[in-house]
Amino acid sequence: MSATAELRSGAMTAPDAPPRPALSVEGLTISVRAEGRERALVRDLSFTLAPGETIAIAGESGSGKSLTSLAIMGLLPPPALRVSAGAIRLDGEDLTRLPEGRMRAIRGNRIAMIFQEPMTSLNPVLSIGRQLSEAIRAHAPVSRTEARRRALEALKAVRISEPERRLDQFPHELSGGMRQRVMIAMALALRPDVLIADEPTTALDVTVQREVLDLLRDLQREMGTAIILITHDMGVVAEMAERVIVMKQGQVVETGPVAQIFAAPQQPYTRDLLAAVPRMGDGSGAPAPAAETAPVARLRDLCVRFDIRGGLLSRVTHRVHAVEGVSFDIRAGETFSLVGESGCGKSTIAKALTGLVPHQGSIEVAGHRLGGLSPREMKALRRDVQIVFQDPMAALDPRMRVGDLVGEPLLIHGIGTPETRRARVATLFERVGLARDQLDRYPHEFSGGQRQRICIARAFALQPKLIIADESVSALDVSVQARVLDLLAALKREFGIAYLFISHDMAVVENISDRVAVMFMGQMVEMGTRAQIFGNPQHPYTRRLMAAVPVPDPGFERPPLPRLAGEVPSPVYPLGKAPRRQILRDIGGGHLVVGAAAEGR
Amino acid sequence: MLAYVFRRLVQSALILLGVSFITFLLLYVLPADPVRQIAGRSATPETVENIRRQLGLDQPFIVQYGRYLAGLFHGDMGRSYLQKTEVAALIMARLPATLLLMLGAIVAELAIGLSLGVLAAVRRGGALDQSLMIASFVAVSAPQFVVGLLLLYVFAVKLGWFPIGGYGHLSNLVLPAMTLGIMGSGWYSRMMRSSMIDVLRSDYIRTARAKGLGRARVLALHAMPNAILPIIAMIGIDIGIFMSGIVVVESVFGWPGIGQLAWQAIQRVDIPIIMGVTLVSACAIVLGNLLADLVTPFIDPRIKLR
Amino acid sequence: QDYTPDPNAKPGGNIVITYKDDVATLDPAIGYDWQNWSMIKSIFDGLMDYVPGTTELRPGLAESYEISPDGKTYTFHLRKGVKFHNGREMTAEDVKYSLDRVTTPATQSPGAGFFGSIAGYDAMADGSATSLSGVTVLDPATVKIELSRPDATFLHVMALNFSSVVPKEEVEKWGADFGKHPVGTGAFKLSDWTIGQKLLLTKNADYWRAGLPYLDSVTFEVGQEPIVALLRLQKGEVDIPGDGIPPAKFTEVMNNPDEKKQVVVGGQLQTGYITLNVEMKPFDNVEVRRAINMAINKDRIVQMINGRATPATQPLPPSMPGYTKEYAGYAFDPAKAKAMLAEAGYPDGFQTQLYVMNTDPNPRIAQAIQQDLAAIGVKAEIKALAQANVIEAGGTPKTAPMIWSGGMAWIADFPDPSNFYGPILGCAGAVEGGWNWSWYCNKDLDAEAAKADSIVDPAKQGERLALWSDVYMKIMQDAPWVPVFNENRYTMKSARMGGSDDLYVDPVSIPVNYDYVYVTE
Amino acid sequence: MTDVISAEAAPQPQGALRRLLQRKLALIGLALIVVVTAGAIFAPWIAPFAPEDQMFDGLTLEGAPMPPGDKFWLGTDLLGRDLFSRILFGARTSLVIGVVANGLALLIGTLIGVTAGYFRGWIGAVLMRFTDLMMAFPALLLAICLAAIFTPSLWIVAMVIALVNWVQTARVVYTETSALAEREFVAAERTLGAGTGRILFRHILPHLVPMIIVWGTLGISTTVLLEATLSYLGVGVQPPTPSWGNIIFENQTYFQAAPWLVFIPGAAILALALAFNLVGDALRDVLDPTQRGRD
Ligand SMILES: Nc1ncnc2c1ncn2[C@@H]1O[C@H](COP(=O)(O)OP(=O)(O)OP(=O)(O)O)[C@@H](O)[C@H]1O
Ligand SMILES: Nc1ncnc2c1ncn2[C@@H]1O[C@H](COP(=O)(O)OP(=O)(O)OP(=O)(O)O)[C@@H](O)[C@H]1O
Ligand SMILES: [Mg+2]
Ligand SMILES: [Mg+2]
Repeated sequence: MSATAELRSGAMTAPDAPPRPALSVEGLTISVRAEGRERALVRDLSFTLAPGETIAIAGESGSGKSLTSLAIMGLLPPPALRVSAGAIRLDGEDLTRLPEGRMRAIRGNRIAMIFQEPMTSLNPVLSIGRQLSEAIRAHAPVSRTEARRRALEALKAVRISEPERRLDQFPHELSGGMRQRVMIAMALALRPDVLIADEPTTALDVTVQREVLDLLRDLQREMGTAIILITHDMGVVAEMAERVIVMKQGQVVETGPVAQIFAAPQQPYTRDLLAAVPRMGDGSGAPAPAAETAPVARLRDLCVRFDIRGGLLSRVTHRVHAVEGVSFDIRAGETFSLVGESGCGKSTIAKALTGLVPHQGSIEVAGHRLGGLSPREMKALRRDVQIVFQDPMAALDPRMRVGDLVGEPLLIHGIGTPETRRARVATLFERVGLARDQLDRYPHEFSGGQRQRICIARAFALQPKLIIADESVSALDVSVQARVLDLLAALKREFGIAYLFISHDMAVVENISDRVAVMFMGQMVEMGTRAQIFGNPQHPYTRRLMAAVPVPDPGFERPPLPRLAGEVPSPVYPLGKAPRRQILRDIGGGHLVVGAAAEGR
Repeated sequence: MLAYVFRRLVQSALILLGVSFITFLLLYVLPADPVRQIAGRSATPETVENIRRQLGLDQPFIVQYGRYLAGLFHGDMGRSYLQKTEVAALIMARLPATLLLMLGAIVAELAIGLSLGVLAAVRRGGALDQSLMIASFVAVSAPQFVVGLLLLYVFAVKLGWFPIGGYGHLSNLVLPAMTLGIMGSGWYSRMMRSSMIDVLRSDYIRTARAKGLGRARVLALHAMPNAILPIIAMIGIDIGIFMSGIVVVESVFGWPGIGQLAWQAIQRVDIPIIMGVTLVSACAIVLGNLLADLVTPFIDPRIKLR
Repeated sequence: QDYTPDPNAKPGGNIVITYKDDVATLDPAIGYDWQNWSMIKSIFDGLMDYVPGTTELRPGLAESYEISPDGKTYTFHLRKGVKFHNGREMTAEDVKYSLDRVTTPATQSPGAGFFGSIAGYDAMADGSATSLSGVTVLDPATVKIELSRPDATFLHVMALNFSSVVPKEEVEKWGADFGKHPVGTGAFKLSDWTIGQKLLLTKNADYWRAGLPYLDSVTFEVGQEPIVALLRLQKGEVDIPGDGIPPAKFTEVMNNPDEKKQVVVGGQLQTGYITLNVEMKPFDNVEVRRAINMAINKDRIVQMINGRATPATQPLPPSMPGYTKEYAGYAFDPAKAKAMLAEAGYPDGFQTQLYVMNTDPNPRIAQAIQQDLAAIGVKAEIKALAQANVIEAGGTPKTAPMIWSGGMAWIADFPDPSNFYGPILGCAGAVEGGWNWSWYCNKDLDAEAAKADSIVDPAKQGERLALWSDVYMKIMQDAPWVPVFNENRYTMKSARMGGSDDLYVDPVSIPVNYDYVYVTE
Repeated sequence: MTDVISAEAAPQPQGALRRLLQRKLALIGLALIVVVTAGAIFAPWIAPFAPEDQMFDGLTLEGAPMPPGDKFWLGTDLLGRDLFSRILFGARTSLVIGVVANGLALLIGTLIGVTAGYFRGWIGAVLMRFTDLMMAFPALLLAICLAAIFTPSLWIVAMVIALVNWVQTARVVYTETSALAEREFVAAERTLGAGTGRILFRHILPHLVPMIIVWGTLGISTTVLLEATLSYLGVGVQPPTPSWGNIIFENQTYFQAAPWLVFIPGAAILALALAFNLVGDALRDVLDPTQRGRD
């Protein structure tokens, strides 16, 4: 649309040759220099990308996907990492040999990138408008107002709500999904030839992921951008890409058209990868809900509210009604899942259960009633309830050895001698599939999946009655996720532990839960057994959640879904006001649904 | 915001009250009698007693303090024992100079410290980084009197670029502000270096580079504002640290600020002046901290003042 | 009797004088540090005055005076036509008002004690009177002052700044701030005072001494570090560094022939001494005190301060009347001192403390003293404190065994031997809060001193001085002090300054007599 | 062969010390600290003269100090005392001030900052308001008053310096601790049942170490100079006891006439501060497990 873009595409049109690749990578090898030795992290990677095409790079964590994309951008962190062989060609020019000045002109302009982590990839102190127009002005000599106009256009293109207002907002004022849209707008503002999207949706919940993926596809159709999509989610691959490259340990395992790979994977690794993908069904099969055993946790009318202060004397003026009147039981030995989109209050329930936030209503866990417990009783309670957090890196003290971390609960509760403790930790390590000789390492020396296993080992150390897993597998790649889920199932079978499983991934939930509760804005909208929820979803919100899950089948035709681009409704109310309580009705067999059938957003 | 400022001001007032009480108490128990200073060497014992009574120094501590406070509320800081002048007048005559000097010093130390810190962070581990590290320690360890005299000798006497001491022109300000700022620049360059190293590792810097921005722009626009955040609070603390340096710097450069006033007052136990200067400097520190806290949200929109 | 004007003197010009400390006040009833002393002298006049550059009395605002035979009544005839800076003519009422003012307790004058001999002083001091009964205005040009006892120093007292004549209406107008808005009859008037920066004195065109002052104005810049002041003098920006030549620069200046020419050396009515607290063991033993006197190596101390002093033998400085020239003092003889200590019962010496003010060079001098004492086995711990704390310790009974007086040393208020006795060696000062830090109180000497001071007749001056000399010799027998040195004054002036060298080491107007100096360019 | 690999994979417990000793700069720093400490301890045997001995030939006839030379290696001071001997003995004072007093200040500041930052609530509020108050209070005045009320001696001076110097540390530690207390791993520890003490000492304090090291090393020269200021005001270490700071202060006006009197003790302070910084920097990297493998 812009003059520059037209000029360039005109220049590119060669007389009669076959369509030139937008980008080609030839024998790319990336090495790291550590302790005086050079080690290849990515070896001999080659592929070409045609204009308008989408290639997916899939593979387990640490297989070199991000490094490849950084190499293409010329952003490998010096001096440790460098491209040691091969070439990356754009218009016949080898980007690996380009001086920084010329490379800078290409970055953002011809090749743009969306990073894995939308939360940290935007500069927190600059307004959205500023960050957008800056990208535009870096490559096109336009005035400030013109840049702002184009920025607004870009924001409109990504269908963000209230685009004018966003220009003057700051990243922290936007939700994760909105930030990712801003990132996309930024990347596409200059209509690059190539867009690299490194796990653009991993950090987002399903509904938002759905929207972002749709958006990317629409934009690509409109602008003809070639996309390199990096992901470990085979569902996303199936929906988005034409061709796929499967990587493992820095090397290509298999490559080919998506349909072909999904239909007939040639390599065992690819087969494993596909097998590990959790698929949604209709809730049938597998274990029946445990019988009416005694509950390990009873929540009655749980409310958690956070005060917002303001005014001259900093009185409470508003409250966040994070959890509002939630009641349920978790029975011994069952897996109870809590689903719902970001901010609906799932983590808050988990925190209330472990006594990390004050609450109203009643919570009984393992025979103790929370609230007003003495420190000793609290400590005793903690033997019975353990939590595995979403982000394992954040939950582990980075300055302690993992062996000490896992052994710490034993030490705190005075169990055993140093020798027996160490032995027990070693057993736990083996149990979760880690090696004994890794005991003396530090958290940052493990991969994400390994770290999560360390957290699980720690949670199991005391053999609690209830383990809360708060988004414990969301950030893991499929194969690791599958391993962790298997591990959880095995431990449950072995020790009869009950789980409170918090997730936004409906497919995972379906695969492991006994019972499921769906939350929306701090309240429960539907609850029932797995079969009831997945086989017979009643509430429209539940249905929406399920419809948003990407399907790992290239042939799948997605029914059109109304696009939403609003803000998540806010659970903040002025003092004295409270959200309307939803009333759950039993529609048979313990399947609870919010009253009015026409309930919507 | 307004509510925040209001609450902070109330807190500040309480802090000032605390400062005034402690100072008054310390001066009260100090083993030195101001009256003998006033009365001078040929005074007879009855003259001494007379003066003591007139100044109310024969009263119990609480009464003296109460009177002082009552005076303060009427804007009366008392009269200097030895200079026989309104303390408020003495301080007001000298305060602008000190504030100017502090401002100059803050500008100097930030300009030097921050830019060197950024330089060291960018050239991390290199020879430049190492020499800047040593330089920052020299800056922190150098006695200000010697630094001041050296600067004066080299730049004013030998090179004649600046006047030898004096007050009134911008050219007068340069050397004293530098002297006072040098120590701080050492601190700031160290702080800035480590803060900058953290920021340079962050994702948004990578994003900025991915946009194709130039190196200078990335540093100045994206890295600096973030790296400076942990340092802003230091600037508030700084004003307190300046107070002792100011005595030396003002005397070397003949700068007519409150430092010299305070120094003379301490030497001669001129209690009203000591009290006045202490309160004024406490005010400056408290306001400086408040200002630092108020500025932060402008640089970091995430911070809400509550 | 009077001063011959300098034939080369040229009127006009401005000079710059620097000081480190702020000028406290120019109220003549209050100002009592050596910095404002000379400034007040130039702004105000008293009935009496000194011949410039000397310690010789001459009449000031009084044209002449008479003393009654019993020495108790003084009648002063005032000069006519002398005007205050505000244009009003000065009268005898002003003289009376000024003396009343300085002796009223409300004024808080540190000099009130000097007027103790005027009849009615006691009633003033205890607040029962508001006017000195001994001072009467006979007519607008004559004032009579009656004393309650004969006082040989009375004319000197009348030359003190405290006796300056001030205009009542201005004092009442400014109240406590008169010190910032001084109005007198002197050669200069204050025309600008920027607190903390500078003062400007300008010539009083109506000055009653014809042809004076020479200078148009004098600028005092305050807050100037002495070293910096010297640098500025070398650059020609400053004419006189008020704080003198800083020790750190002294050798450099003296080794530079050009700069040395600008230095003026003179004596000073000053003695640096160590007090030995006679109320504290072991200094209650006179033998111990004598031994200490013999242990101090005064030459070494003088060498250490770059020879800027002369070793002292007795309390009085050499230029003071009453000084005993033939007295050699205690000889430096550590061996004998040690023997004397042994005899007094301290063969192994003893432990003691030496208080000292904390500004250079005093701690250094104290350390030299400490080393000398160590040589005879006396271990003295140095307590270097702020001036106020040393004064406090000295005036508290049985607290400070030894004090080095430097920095607070006695510079005479007026050139008379009595000035070295009363507060610092007499019984009157040996009280709580007093300045007699050796707590030496000898009733016989007090009587002898009183006797000397009642000899008013100028003809019997010799007899009086002999009595004083005797008093100080007896003091040296009892040895409550170790007189260490008499400081010389080293003043520096810019090359353009004119006038006799005496004016630059004026014993009364320190650092310089502004009224008589002039500039040559 | 296998040995080498396993040694790399699993670090030995003594690894920290070993890695510290592998750093050249840290070794230089350590050596300097050892030299200074040894100099201070063995001063009576090393020093060619007694530090308070005012020698006759230590001054010129005009009373000027002697420049560095054969007899007086580093020259003499204004009283004719041997500067080298004074520097050696002065190391005792300065080490006590720079290391003990500064360390104590760090300790107080850290304790107060950590407590206030972790507990919030009224304890935190009270502690931080107190810190604010102390910050608003001119430190020098407080030092002067305290030192004047208690008779000055080295240890009193050290205490006084510790009592006025903790404030800034408390402030920054407070900020850092409040941020740490919000981190998820602290919540995780709490859910394990870890007590307050354990969380504070095992999990929060180690994270403060880098910052404390920076403040500690920068604080060395600041405290040594503060001691000198106090001496200068007569409320510090009393003469003739030497300290590096008071040697500078006594002689600072002579920086032209006798530069050795100012610059030699100045260099000593600088060297000590630098040495601690070199060791501190290295220690910080070595103690930080997340820095392992990087260089
Ligand atoms: N700066 C670095 N120094 C040394 N090794 C590195 C560095 N960055 C990455 N690596 C290593 O390179 C390998 C590939 O990393 P990369 O980030 O490309 O993985 P990825 O495929 O993107 O994984 P994920 O799905 O977890 O993002 C990993 O083994 C990682 O440990
Ligand atoms: N300490 C707090 N103070 C104020 N509001 C809070 C606090 N903690 C959580 N909230 C709010 O409570 C609501 C519920 O938060 P919660 O963390 O439970 O969401 P979630 O369902 O776990 O979301 P996600 O999937 O993103 O983790 C959100 O609106 C959140 O902003
Ligand atoms: Mg990656
Ligand atoms: Mg959550």
